[in-house]
Amino acid sequence: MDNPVLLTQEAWSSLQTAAWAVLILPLLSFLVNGLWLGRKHERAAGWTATALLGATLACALHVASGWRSLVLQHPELYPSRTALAWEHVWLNFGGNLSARLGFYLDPASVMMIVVVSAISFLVHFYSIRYMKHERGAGRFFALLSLFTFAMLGLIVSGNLIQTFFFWELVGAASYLLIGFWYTKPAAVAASKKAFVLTRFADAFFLMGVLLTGVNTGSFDFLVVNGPAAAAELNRTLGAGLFAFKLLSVTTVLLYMGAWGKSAMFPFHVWLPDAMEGPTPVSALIHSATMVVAGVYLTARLFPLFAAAEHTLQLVAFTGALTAVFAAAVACTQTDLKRILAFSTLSQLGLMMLALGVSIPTVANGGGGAVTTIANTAGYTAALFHVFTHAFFKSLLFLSAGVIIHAIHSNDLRDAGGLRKKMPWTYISTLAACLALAGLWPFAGFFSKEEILGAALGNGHFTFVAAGLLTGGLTAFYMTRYFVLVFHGSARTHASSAMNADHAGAAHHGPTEPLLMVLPLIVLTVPSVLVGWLGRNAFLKDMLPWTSSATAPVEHLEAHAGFPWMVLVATALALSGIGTGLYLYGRKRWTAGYADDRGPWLYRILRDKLYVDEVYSFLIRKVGSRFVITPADWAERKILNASFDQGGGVLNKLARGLSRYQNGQVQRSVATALLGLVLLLALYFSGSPLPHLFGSLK
Amino acid sequence: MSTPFSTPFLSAFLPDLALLVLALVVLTTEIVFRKHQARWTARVAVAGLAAVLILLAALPLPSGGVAYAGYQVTRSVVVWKQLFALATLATILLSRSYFRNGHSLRGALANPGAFYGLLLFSTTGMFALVSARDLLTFYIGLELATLPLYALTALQPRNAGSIEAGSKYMLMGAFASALSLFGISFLYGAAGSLGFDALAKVASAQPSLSAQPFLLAGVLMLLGSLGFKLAMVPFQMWAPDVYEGAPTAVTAFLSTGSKAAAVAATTTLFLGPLNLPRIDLGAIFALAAVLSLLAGTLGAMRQSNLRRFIAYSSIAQAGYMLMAFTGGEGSEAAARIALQYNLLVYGTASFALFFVVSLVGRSAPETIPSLRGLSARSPALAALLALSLFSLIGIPPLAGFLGKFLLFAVAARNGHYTLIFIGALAVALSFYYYMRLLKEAYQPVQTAENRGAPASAVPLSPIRLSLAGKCAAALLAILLVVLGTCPGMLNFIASR
Amino acid sequence: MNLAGCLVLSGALFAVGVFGLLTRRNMIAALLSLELTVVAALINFVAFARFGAASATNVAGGDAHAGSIFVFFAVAATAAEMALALALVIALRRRRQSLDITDLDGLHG
Amino acid sequence: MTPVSTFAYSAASNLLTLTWALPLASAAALALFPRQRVSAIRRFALAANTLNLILVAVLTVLFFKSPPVPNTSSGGTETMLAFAADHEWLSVLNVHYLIGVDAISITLMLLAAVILFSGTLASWTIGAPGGTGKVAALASSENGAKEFFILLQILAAGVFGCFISFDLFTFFVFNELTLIPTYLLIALFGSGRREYAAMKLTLILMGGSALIFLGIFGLYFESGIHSFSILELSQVRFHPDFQGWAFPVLFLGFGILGNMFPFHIWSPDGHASAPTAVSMLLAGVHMKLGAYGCLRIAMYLLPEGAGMWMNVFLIPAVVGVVWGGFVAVRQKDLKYMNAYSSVSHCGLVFVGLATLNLIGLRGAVLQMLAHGFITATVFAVIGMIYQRTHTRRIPDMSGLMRSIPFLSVVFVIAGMAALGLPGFAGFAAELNIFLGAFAAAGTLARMGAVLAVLSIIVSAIYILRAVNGVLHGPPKENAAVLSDAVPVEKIALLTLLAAILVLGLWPGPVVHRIDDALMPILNNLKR
Amino acid sequence: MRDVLFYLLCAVMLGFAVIAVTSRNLFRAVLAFAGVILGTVILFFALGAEMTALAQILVYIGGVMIFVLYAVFLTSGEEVGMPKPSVAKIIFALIVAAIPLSLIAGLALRAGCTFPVAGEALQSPIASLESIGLRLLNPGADGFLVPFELISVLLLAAMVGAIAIATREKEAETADGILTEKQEDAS
Repeated sequence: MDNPVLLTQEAWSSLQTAAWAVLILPLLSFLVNGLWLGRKHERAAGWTATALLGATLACALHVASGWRSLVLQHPELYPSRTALAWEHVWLNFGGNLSARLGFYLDPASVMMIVVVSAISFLVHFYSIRYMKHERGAGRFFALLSLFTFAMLGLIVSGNLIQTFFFWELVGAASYLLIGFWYTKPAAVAASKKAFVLTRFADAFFLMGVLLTGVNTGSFDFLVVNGPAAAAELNRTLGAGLFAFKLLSVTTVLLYMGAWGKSAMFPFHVWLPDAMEGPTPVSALIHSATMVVAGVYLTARLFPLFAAAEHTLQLVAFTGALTAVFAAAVACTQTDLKRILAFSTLSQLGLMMLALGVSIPTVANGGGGAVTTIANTAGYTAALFHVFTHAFFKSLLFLSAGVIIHAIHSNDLRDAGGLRKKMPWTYISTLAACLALAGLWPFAGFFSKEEILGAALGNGHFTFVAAGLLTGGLTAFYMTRYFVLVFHGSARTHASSAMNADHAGAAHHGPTEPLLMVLPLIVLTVPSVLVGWLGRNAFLKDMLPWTSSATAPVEHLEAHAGFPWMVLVATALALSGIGTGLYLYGRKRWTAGYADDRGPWLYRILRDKLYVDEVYSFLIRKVGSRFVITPADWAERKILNASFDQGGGVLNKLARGLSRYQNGQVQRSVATALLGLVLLLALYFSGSPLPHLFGSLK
Repeated sequence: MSTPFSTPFLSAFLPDLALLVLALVVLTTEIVFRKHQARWTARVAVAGLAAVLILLAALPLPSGGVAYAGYQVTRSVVVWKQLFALATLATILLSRSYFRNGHSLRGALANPGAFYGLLLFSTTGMFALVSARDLLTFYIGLELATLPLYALTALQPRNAGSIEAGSKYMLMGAFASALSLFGISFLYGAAGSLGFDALAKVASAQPSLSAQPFLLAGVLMLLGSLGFKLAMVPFQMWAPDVYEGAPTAVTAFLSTGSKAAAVAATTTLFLGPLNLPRIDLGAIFALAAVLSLLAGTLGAMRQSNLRRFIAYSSIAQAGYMLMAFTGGEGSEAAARIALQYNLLVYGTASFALFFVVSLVGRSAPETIPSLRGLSARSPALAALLALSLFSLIGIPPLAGFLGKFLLFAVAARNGHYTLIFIGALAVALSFYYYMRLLKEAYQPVQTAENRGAPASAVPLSPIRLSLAGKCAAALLAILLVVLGTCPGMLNFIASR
Repeated sequence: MNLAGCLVLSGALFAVGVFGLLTRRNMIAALLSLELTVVAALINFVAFARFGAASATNVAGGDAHAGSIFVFFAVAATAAEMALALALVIALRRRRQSLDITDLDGLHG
Repeated sequence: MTPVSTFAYSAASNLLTLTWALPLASAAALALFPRQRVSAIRRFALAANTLNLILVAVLTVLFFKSPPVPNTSSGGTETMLAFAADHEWLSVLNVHYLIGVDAISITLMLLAAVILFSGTLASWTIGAPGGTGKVAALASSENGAKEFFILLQILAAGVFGCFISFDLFTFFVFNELTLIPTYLLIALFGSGRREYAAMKLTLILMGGSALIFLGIFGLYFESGIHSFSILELSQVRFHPDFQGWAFPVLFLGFGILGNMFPFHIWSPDGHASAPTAVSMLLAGVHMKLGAYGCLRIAMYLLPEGAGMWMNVFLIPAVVGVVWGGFVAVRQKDLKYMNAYSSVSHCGLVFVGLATLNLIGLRGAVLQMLAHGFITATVFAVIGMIYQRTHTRRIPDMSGLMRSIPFLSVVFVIAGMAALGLPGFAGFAAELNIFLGAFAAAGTLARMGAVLAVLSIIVSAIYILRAVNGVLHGPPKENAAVLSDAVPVEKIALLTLLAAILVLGLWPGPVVHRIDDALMPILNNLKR
Repeated sequence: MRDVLFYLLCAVMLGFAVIAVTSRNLFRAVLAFAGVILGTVILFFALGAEMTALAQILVYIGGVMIFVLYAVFLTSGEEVGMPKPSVAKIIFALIVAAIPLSLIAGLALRAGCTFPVAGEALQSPIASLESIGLRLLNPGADGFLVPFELISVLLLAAMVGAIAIATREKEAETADGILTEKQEDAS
């Protein structure tokens, strides 16, 4: 596969400067706010940050349009639709193994740059009003811009090292942002939990990166995804019981990174707790950008994963499991932001599922060495869903922000009857809920159908069922969320004051401040239209660069069962909405209604299947008792003590010698004589002692 | 044969004769100077010794050295003699103040004439010992070097310890000299005659030591008697008691002069005629060195009496010096250089230590706790103490390190790597017990208010240094640093 | 009457001397046993002079006279030592009234 | 006399001698100051160290501008020295005052100079009347400052001397020169069980130097050319049996100084009891001397021995990395936490050395530099926090971010750097070491690499535990009274952070020069 | 015949030695020791070293014995009933003494016989007066002039030492050494 073509023609210089700007501007905003504005005049910090992010969005759009006109329109020049804006060698490891910093353009990265900068701009804008009375708002904007810089850096990276470089920075930025209200112990604990858990996954990811680099001789995606690299890795290591295929181990290790960052099933525990951070943070990080990084990485390494037999199946399985589990749990949550967090988890599961189903199962059935050629249906569907989901999920989070701002509490049980007080939020949240539920005209419908189509097309019926079930459940909990927030009578819950989002930020302004609503309205438009408009563009262009190696995409609709499946999905969605309306609208169930009455399954789901408790047990009982304590004890009692014991022995010997020296002359003479005889005896007895000090010549 | 009064006779004998005459003159000063007897005797002695030193340095000596009637003086022998003269000079300077009443808790020293006379007699003995060419002169020299020390140890009548130490030292010494007599008789038996060259001939003629029982018996017994004087391990039991009992000046002389004489004797004998390729004495010396290091370290670790501490540290230093004898074939020159340099360095460090001990010992019992707060009482003295201790340990910038490095180099030449490692470990352990002194010196005096304990027993009177004391301290400090860094002195000794 | 006999005799005397030194509690008696060991050595010298050096078998040029001359000097040296020792004994007597060696353990540890 | 590299005797070599002569001269000058004038003493010491920093910086720039060109005549196995000079010192033992610098030593000297400069700044309140609370009685009395700075300068002179000397004897002399000041500084000016810690530290280090002593003698006598010069000895092919026992002896000797696993027991107590500046110099620079010695003397002169033993030494290195981390998690005292984290990071250096390939060795050198800067910053911050809150126990403090924001931000940044966050020096070094470890052949090396990589998780745990425990959480009632960093302290911290960032973001030029310096060692290892 | 006499002489000497070492009465011990010395004198005559024998008598009997007796009487009092050492000490001393004896005996028997049995004719008189006299003062290479001088110094040193130790301390502190100190401090 050819190396990415460096844009060298003069025509591209404007694109290159824009490419530089996309990265430099957020960094500039971080530096300006962090060092100078942050402390002195906080209001200015908000506006400058938003202005700079606006500029970043403009540059991103310029880059996108430039890329479209120069690269997309000229397939002959750029067959794989990829190009490299600029590149700088950071560290050379010998041979062509080197760590490089580059701005890499391909359909996926262009789409993501636009999405991330757009949402980041809106969130910055939104935060000006939201963080108006907060202490340290300057620091907030600095960290938000730092996060955006890191995320953009991650997206545009052309090799694994740069990805890992910004991967860690993203993790650190999210740690700082989650723990923004550092005086709240819950926030501090949540931030530490998020960082340590992602760090745990990143360690395995780093191992994967290093193994790839060492065995394939390069870190670049193009080389790594090429057939040569896959062949290189395709050897078994270790013998007998421990024999393992290097390729599958490397790919699983690489997937571990995505697993932790996108909070797939076992590693999802940090995301719900991350809601302790301010809402704009959740809107940006835990809906549209960071959590999607995992999906983006898997997409980047799609051809490599496809080459390994079982990795994609693992991806699909974890995706499906998370999707269903998260959707189910979301139905039982009472915290506003936790519902949305679990909903994000569920949607991420769907995206991973889409990526995972790209290998047609029928081909396996054929027996014999079948070259399972992955088709790119799943790849396109996943990225399409990323695109649409970013908009309506951030919209939901921002609207939740407005709601929390109004009722001063995160708890669903305090919300109610807000329909009249905040009409704009009502409309935008309604649009987002419908989009999320996946009803026809809204964005969610098209991207979800693509995913299910890809699964159906490649014969993964179990995953199709999981997708449908998730769709239904999503519709149900979104309706529950919507009805309980906007309809019914206003309710106050006893414990609401305690965990209010703004600790002590009792301000009374308008329930629906204009500055916060504007982004909502802006976001409503794409959540409605983007699905319908973007569908064709995505199907045509959004292909992995090695598209020639994978089967051509036959249009999904052509598949026999497709129309039926669409009907079933829409029916399920409608039934979900119906039951939601019935239970919470008509029968007036309150949010916590089913807590004590509901079946045991409801209670288990409400406690998130006790995964948190399992982790804490593992860490406290197993980790500390069997690892940390013995290590600490051994350090003190064995290693350090060894020095003191040595001293003790010497002291005892010294005391013995001084007792022997009792001053008697006769004892001295006797010792002298016996000593002389002993020297003679030792010398002649050939005992090792004298020769021990003899020469080693 | 050269006529008695030709130049070789002069250059060979003159310094020794001068020393002898000086000893006699010192004895008679008591009669001449009725008043201020102590001071004048000391002055005469110092002047005399200076003359001897000048003679040693100035006398022309043919490179091959001069041989005369059982007396052989080569250039390296002259260096030995210079070392002895320096040690005696320093002892005399140190002992001057002890003749005044109230200068030490142990009571004043009696008749100075006898004291200095005996000291000089002992030095004459050392001179003879080093330039001996046959066993008889060697034996007489050894006796003359040791006998006066018994008397010197017992010279403080009012201090009970002195008599006890003297008699113990005498008993052990007599036994050792009997042992050396026995040894020499066997060597005479084996070699047929007393001359060193005959000894060397017979030693190298026979295939291996075990084939010559007499030679082996003689060698071992002589090693025993020299070991006693060196305070080597099996024979070191006397040292702590005698160092504690004897007057401070005598202890100083014991730990420097007498030890130097012992090392010189062992060198003339075991690196001279008896340095035989097949007599693998290296293993015995190595074993003795290790045991001495062990005994010295263990002894000094828990010692609170300053004098006994110095005794054990000198046993350990003897251990280091024994390493030079494990060099085996062809290492005589290197061993001599290493030993002479180390003795010079060890002597300087010891006298610096004794200088401090004597000043501290005026008002307080000579124990380690009495060093407390020395840095407060007189920073210069504390600095000198620190320098001398670091040199005794063997930490680089100071002279001790270079001395020990040379000794270890000789052992390494013959491949005794385990021995070097144990030696280096002993250096590490020595850091521990030497630092106990420094810790006391730099311990901030716990005045009542900040520790709550009663004010420390030792009265905190600042120590005033007389002018002579100041320049002596300065000289010692500079010497310790210069000897460590500048190669001048080492090249001088090596060129001899 | 051969070398072996003399050597054994001197060895025996040496052993008795050492035994005396180790068991005698009186200072003078101890000095006496010390003298015994010296006498043993002297016998050795003369024996070697007579049998060793004088005979031809030994390495050429054995020096018989050296042995007896050595005895001269050794006897003188021992006498000197004894003089000093006895002076110490007298001083000890004056100081401590008892000449018991085993009491001399004031300095120890 | 030395057939090896020709020495361009230039004036620069005098500058090189000045690097250790200057601190010694300033120590002597300080001795003349009267005790009471504490501020004058401090300023003089700062001036001397700043001058030293400038001097070393100039030398570094000179070096980077015109590095010594490697001469490939003898298979490129001899180290080319810049600013070299060779004067005979002790003719009896053929000891030469042979000095010179290559990329590794000049960068480590820069590290030492920066840490010395910021260390002097960080100990600005030492000796000031009523300065640092429970600090040793002697230090708080106004005459403490003089002895403190004199000893600090001597320690610095010893360290600089070590880095420039290429003669084993001179190297050993300078190495031992640092022993006395370290002991006295900790015993007189430390806190907590300072005498015990100082004695334990010195005894174990002297045990280590006993091994080095043995190795040096082995090299001197077994080489046949009776020379101490590293350049000449590097051309000698020692007998494999000799290398069989000499290499582990030398490597262990330097390992003990370099904080290798089983022998690290001196460093936690030593650092916890040492005053700030001393623990900065001790952890930041003195420990690097050990690893530098392993690389320059043990591996360069005894390559076959390295081949035989390196797999064996990989085990304590890796165990050290993991062990340091686990024990650090449980530590309550900040300084102990950082000391054990140093054990872990120094273990990484030895993992890098154990890989025996270019990337691994380069990673080890980078890690020496990175860890040097990072641990110095962390100790500085801990010292400053201690001066304010008079406690180093994590449970006793919380919510300091609000009262001392500057220090807290620096602490967070330093923590992140220690964590190995990309963008800081730690990441560049660890990346190289892990890559080298994975590239090294053999399952043992690979298993070691896996454990080493997993250590970044443990390091995250204990660092966050400390950072969150101290800075975040509800502020305690006495927090309001604390005063934030004074300008003097700010300069110290900012210089260190600047160094960490520069090394993290632009490692290119430094790495390029270090590779040239490593080439001779690698060619020797490959022979 | 000579051998029988020799063995008899040895037995006598050893007997006297044992008495000297074990008798409870110091006076009897000293006399026993004199017996041993006489034994050696006879042995020396047997071995042909007349001069040495004479020297032995002169110095030992004449000098040392008298000196010892003098000391014994001077320190009159408890010399009669000297305390008997404990049994354990005796056994320990026996062992310590036995070891060198066995070594030397073994050595003597093994190496001794290589030397010829004493023939009647002596190749050269080993201690004739004239030869010793010549050797003592001959300044040449094999002469012993230097030791001769040194031994006199040794005796002198011993004398000075003995006097220094044994002079009785005048109670009135009039020994000039001390008196002059006071004036000295005063000045």
